[in-house]
Amino acid sequence: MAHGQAIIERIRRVSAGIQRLELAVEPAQQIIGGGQFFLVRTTGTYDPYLREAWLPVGLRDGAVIVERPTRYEYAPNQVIDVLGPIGKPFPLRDSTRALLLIAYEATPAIFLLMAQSALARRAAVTLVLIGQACRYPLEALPSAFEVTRAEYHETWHERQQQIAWADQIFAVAPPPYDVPAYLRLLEDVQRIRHAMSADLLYGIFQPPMPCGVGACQACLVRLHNGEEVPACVDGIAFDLTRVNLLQNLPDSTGV
Amino acid sequence: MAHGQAIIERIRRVSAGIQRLELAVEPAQQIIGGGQFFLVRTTGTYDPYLREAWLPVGLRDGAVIVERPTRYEYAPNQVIDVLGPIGKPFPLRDSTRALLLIAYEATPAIFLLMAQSALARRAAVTLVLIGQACRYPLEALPSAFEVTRAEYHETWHERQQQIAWADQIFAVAPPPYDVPAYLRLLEDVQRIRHAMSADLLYGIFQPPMPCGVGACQACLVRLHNGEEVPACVDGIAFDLTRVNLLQNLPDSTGV
Amino acid sequence: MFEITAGKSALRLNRPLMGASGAFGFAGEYSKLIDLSLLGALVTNPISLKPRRAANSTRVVPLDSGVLIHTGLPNGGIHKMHRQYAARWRTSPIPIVMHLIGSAEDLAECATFLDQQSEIASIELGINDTLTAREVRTVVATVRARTQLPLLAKLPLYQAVNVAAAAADGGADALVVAAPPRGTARDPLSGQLVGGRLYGTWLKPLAVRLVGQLAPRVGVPIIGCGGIHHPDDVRDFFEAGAKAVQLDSVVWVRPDMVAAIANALSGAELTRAAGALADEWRPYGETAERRTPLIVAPPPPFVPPPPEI
Amino acid sequence: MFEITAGKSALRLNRPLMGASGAFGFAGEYSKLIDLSLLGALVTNPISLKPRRAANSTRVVPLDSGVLIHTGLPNGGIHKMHRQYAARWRTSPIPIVMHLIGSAEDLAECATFLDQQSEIASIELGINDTLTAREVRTVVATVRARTQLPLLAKLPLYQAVNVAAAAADGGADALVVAAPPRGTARDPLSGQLVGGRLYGTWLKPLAVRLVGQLAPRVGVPIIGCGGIHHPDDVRDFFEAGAKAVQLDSVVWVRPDMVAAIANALSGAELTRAAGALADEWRPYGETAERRTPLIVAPPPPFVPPPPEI
Ligand SMILES: Cc1cc2nc3c(=O)[nH]c(=O)nc-3n(C[C@H](O)[C@H](O)[C@H](O)COP(=O)(O)OP(=O)(O)OC[C@H]3O[C@@H](n4cnc5c(N)ncnc54)[C@H](O)[C@@H]3O)c2cc1C
Ligand SMILES: Cc1cc2nc3c(=O)[nH]c(=O)nc-3n(C[C@H](O)[C@H](O)[C@H](O)COP(=O)(O)OP(=O)(O)OC[C@H]3O[C@@H](n4cnc5c(N)ncnc54)[C@H](O)[C@@H]3O)c2cc1C
Ligand SMILES: Cc1cc2nc3c(=O)[nH]c(=O)nc-3n(C[C@H](O)[C@H](O)[C@H](O)COP(=O)(O)O)c2cc1C
Ligand SMILES: Cc1cc2nc3c(=O)[nH]c(=O)nc-3n(C[C@H](O)[C@H](O)[C@H](O)COP(=O)(O)O)c2cc1C
Ligand code: FES
Ligand code: FES
Repeated sequence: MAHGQAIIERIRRVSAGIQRLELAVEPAQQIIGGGQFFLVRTTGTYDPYLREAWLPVGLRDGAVIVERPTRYEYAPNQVIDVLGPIGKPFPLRDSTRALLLIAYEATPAIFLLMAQSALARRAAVTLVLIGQACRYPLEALPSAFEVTRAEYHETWHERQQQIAWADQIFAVAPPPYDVPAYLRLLEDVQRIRHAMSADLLYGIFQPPMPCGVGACQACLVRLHNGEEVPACVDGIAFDLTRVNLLQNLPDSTGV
Repeated sequence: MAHGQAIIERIRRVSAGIQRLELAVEPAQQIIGGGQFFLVRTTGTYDPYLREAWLPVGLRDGAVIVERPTRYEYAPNQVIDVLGPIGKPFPLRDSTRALLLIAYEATPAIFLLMAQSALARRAAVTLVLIGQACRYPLEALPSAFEVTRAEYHETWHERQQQIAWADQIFAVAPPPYDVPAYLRLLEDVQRIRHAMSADLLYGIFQPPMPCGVGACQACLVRLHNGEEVPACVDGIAFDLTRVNLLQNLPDSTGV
Repeated sequence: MFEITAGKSALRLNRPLMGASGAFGFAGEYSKLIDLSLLGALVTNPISLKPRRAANSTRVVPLDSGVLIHTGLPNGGIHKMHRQYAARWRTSPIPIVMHLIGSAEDLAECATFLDQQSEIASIELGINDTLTAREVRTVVATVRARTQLPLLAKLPLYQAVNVAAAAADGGADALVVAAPPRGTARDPLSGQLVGGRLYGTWLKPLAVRLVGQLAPRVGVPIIGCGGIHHPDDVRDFFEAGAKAVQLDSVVWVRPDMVAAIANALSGAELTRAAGALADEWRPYGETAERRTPLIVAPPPPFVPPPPEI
Repeated sequence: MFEITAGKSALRLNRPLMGASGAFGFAGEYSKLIDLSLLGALVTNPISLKPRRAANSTRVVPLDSGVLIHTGLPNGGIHKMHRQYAARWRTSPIPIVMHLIGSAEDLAECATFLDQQSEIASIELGINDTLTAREVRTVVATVRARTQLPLLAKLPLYQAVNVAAAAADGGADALVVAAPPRGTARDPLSGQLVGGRLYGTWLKPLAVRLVGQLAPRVGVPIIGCGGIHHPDDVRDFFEAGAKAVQLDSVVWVRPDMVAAIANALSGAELTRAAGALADEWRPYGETAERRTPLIVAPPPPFVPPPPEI
């Protein structure tokens, strides 16, 4: 975890909607694992006030490659303000030979760094894209991925086999759809895998993060043991059997 | 007076510190006289909240040319939000054959549009640059100008002759130096020109202008007759014999 | 139609939308830029019994968010202002609400005078932020006794919760929540700390909360005011319980937003004209649009651009 | 050295600069990013007698200026928090001030407990914004009776002027002016209006004004708090009468500003290291620097760039 300035060294468009930026970051920020990310300010003002989350998708010679939508404009040599890496690396087990990654309505970019490690260890990686995630461009993914697409969780027809096959499963969905999506997935996994081992199923929790260091208490995730832990420090992936999903459902208290 | 969008069609650097932008403005905004200006928003957010004043220095085929410091970056085809023209054109008399323009610590750009009319009518134009205004680049001025430079009002040695010679005098100084500068100038002109005709000496008042239409009452100038008139509607040039300069001096009330 | 009744008289607004005091001037200052008939009513800049000069130094301090402005509320006094503007008020396409400031006695004298005039549809009292609830009740009741006109009370932000009931008890027919608060900032021109009222988008969440707290508690309609810059902001005020809203500094920074908000309020559908260029389509605000809601945490949902044709 | 004394005990700050409650966490959350010894003291996040769960849905709403945050002030209750953090507080390089919230009875019980502990140098009371002046006096006096520790009272923004004297009378040794106000905004995730505290640069002029109003009136030191994002902001608070300041949300958006402000306060001259690249030189804030003061009216003074070499 460090706070420093980075330079955007290269900008490459990988599809109509996606660009990848090569960032020259501080040395302490070059050590980043899959699942960790940066909180970034690009403006010289306090508008917007909070930082943006930038997702690393690769590493090259000390530079970190992040993925951003093309609707944002960046310039080579632009200096940005970078906080991170935020959170813990995804707990990918050495023994995992079959890795199942699921993106519900979200970019699967957060998985790419971890998936590279898994592929390097000769694991098989299956990526399931659901809803809008289907439109993520194939050319931005490693060719070794097996990719499955579905419009809804319910129309993901291979889910019985794919869930049965996996050694580890990671799912991402954006708030406020994360909890409903994980509830359905957890139910399926419990049904299909009867005796669920710990470390089998992880969900990604991505509330807005004002501080990124566990100080502001704005990103707490409620666990079954009564603890409330900051996603920015203990996450962003949580073993879904440990999370009290129902207590993490948003309420609707008004004014 | 209109509110519309303009397109920055061309950007030309005229010196290391100055660039000129050709703006394609709404038809109603193409009719603009020397001394009038635009209030502009370039950002898509409310940061900064108030508009910037942009000074026209020329007109070409329906486009208005404005001058901006090079430290601001603009892009061709950039769309900006333009309110104006603000204020009244400077009251240049048809009969004026000798025009004296004085810039105290300020860019003389506000004079260029009026000076072009004066030159076209074969008037002689003398420009006096005082203090930092001396660094205004000569290449940005019409070659027909006679230019005098001085570090301070007091070291402007030609002022006796130049003030005696002029049919009309316009002076610009930025707040909060405007009133002190105009007081000294008025004193000199009264001494040199005994019987001062009306319409001889004008000072430019340029307080910040939140609305530009006379509604917010933030830009009032106090006159000797007791009236308080908005600089954005009745200015920005005022006959200095009509302005109660001492009452326009800022006070220093604290918290 | 939004209506505020007071005995036999009533303030009738075609749209629940008003131009706030201090922002729109005394009459038609904005008429070249804005079709003022899109508003339900126009509130004049503050008017006092006796003339007030502009503050010795007018202060406009740009802030990191918004702006500080101190004018001293200059005006020629109610009689001179009435002589000067009566003709314009009479021919105004929308009702004119006069914003009055001063002591209880001054306000009463102004109200007595206005009750004889026909140009003014309603009075809005600027409630000074140093008054206690009891004093607010007295001020409003004193004015109420002198006029048949519908009476609005514009409450100071900090004291709104403390004085709202008193203003209603005193006889206000509606409460405006709230006036912009005062603050202190360093004037870049003089280098001094100076005081003045604060304007900006940040005012909205403060005012919406007060409206939400007061609407269920007071028996008179609440008119929301503060930081409205977008039709969505109006929606928030209405959902919190406001029956109408006032626009203030948005008219300086985005005059076109007034029409956008008015049209949104009448349910007019705003679509891009066939063939219009992207930058000509600005129903409400491509150039100063609100940011995409949020985003600090990864991963962004993948929102691909429309397919290339 | 800034000192707040209370009978025999004292809170001594090497610099008149504190980390505010709610922003810096309970102990060393920021220690990897910030040299906390640059602060004069650290105020913990709010702690209550009994445990409090996180708000049912945590809310972070990005606003056009700043952010709305509602957490519900989760904490394990004073006894559990003490067990969990005592060792870290004891070894802290700077004094720890515990921020307490709750009813008068709860606060008294917490104070009684803390008076037996050695890790905490001072108590800061979070004064609820619904309390009257009389109630504030009672709450502070009740706590004062139970502890020898220096006692700070953090006042709600809107009520600060109304309750400051009461807090001082009740026995507060210093007043913190002010806590961030509450507001209401639409949560982009749920689409609902939600309440929470508001943070941003716009808070500063509001808080500076209150400090300026209160400093001459109350007999205890005032600690300024609200919207500080730059060393110049600290200067404004001091000029208005504050004896110390607290930093809050700036630590989230620009953690490096904490050191910049601390160094500016000690008079440390910050210059660009010989040979440093432009983007490596950031004494306080090239990337989020305040704008050039002003500029709405023409003509700009001509400020030419340094001559080309
Ligand atoms: C199980 C499930 C059920 C769903 N049900 C619904 C439903 O009923 N209705 C519905 O509308 N949607 C639903 N969704 C999600 C929906 O399909 C889209 O993900 C969502 O609408 C985002 O699109 P948007 O343009 O409206 O919002 P956006 O403006 O894209 O914002 C929505 C989210 O996107 C993120 N975001 C946006 N821009 C960025 C950026 N530049 N960088 C980082 N993050 C960014 C934010 O974190 C925010 O949470 C569901 C998703 C799941 C998984
Ligand atoms: C009679 C007289 C006496 C003076 N005495 C003094 C004195 O005693 N001390 C002193 O410091 N100065 C004095 N000045 C003025 C001074 O020399 C400079 O004009 C002033 O300091 C501006 O430089 P700055 O960089 O400090 O301020 P800036 O940041 O340049 O801002 C100062 C003014 O510049 C304008 N401005 C800045 N940037 C822009 C922009 N991008 N676009 C439009 N407007 C802009 C603002 O309106 C503001 O009023 C005096 C001037 C006169 C005429
Ligand atoms: C009822 C009342 C309301 C005021 N409201 C404002 C205001 O909205 N804006 C402002 O700039 N000043 C306001 N002021 C403060 C005056 O501008 C300030 O007191 C004045 O400049 C001081 O001079 P005077 O009291 O001698 O007129 C108000 C004053 C009074 C009495
Ligand atoms: C003394 C006190 C201070 C509070 N301050 C805050 C605060 O600083 N931030 C916040 O988010 N909520 C604050 N709250 C509001 C509580 O978070 C809110 O009332 C809670 O979520 C509702 O649940 P509860 O009252 O059942 O605990 C405060 C509440 C109390 C009693
Ligand atoms: S973002 Fe502040 S605690 Fe996680
Ligand atoms: S700028 Fe508003 S009255 Fe002149």
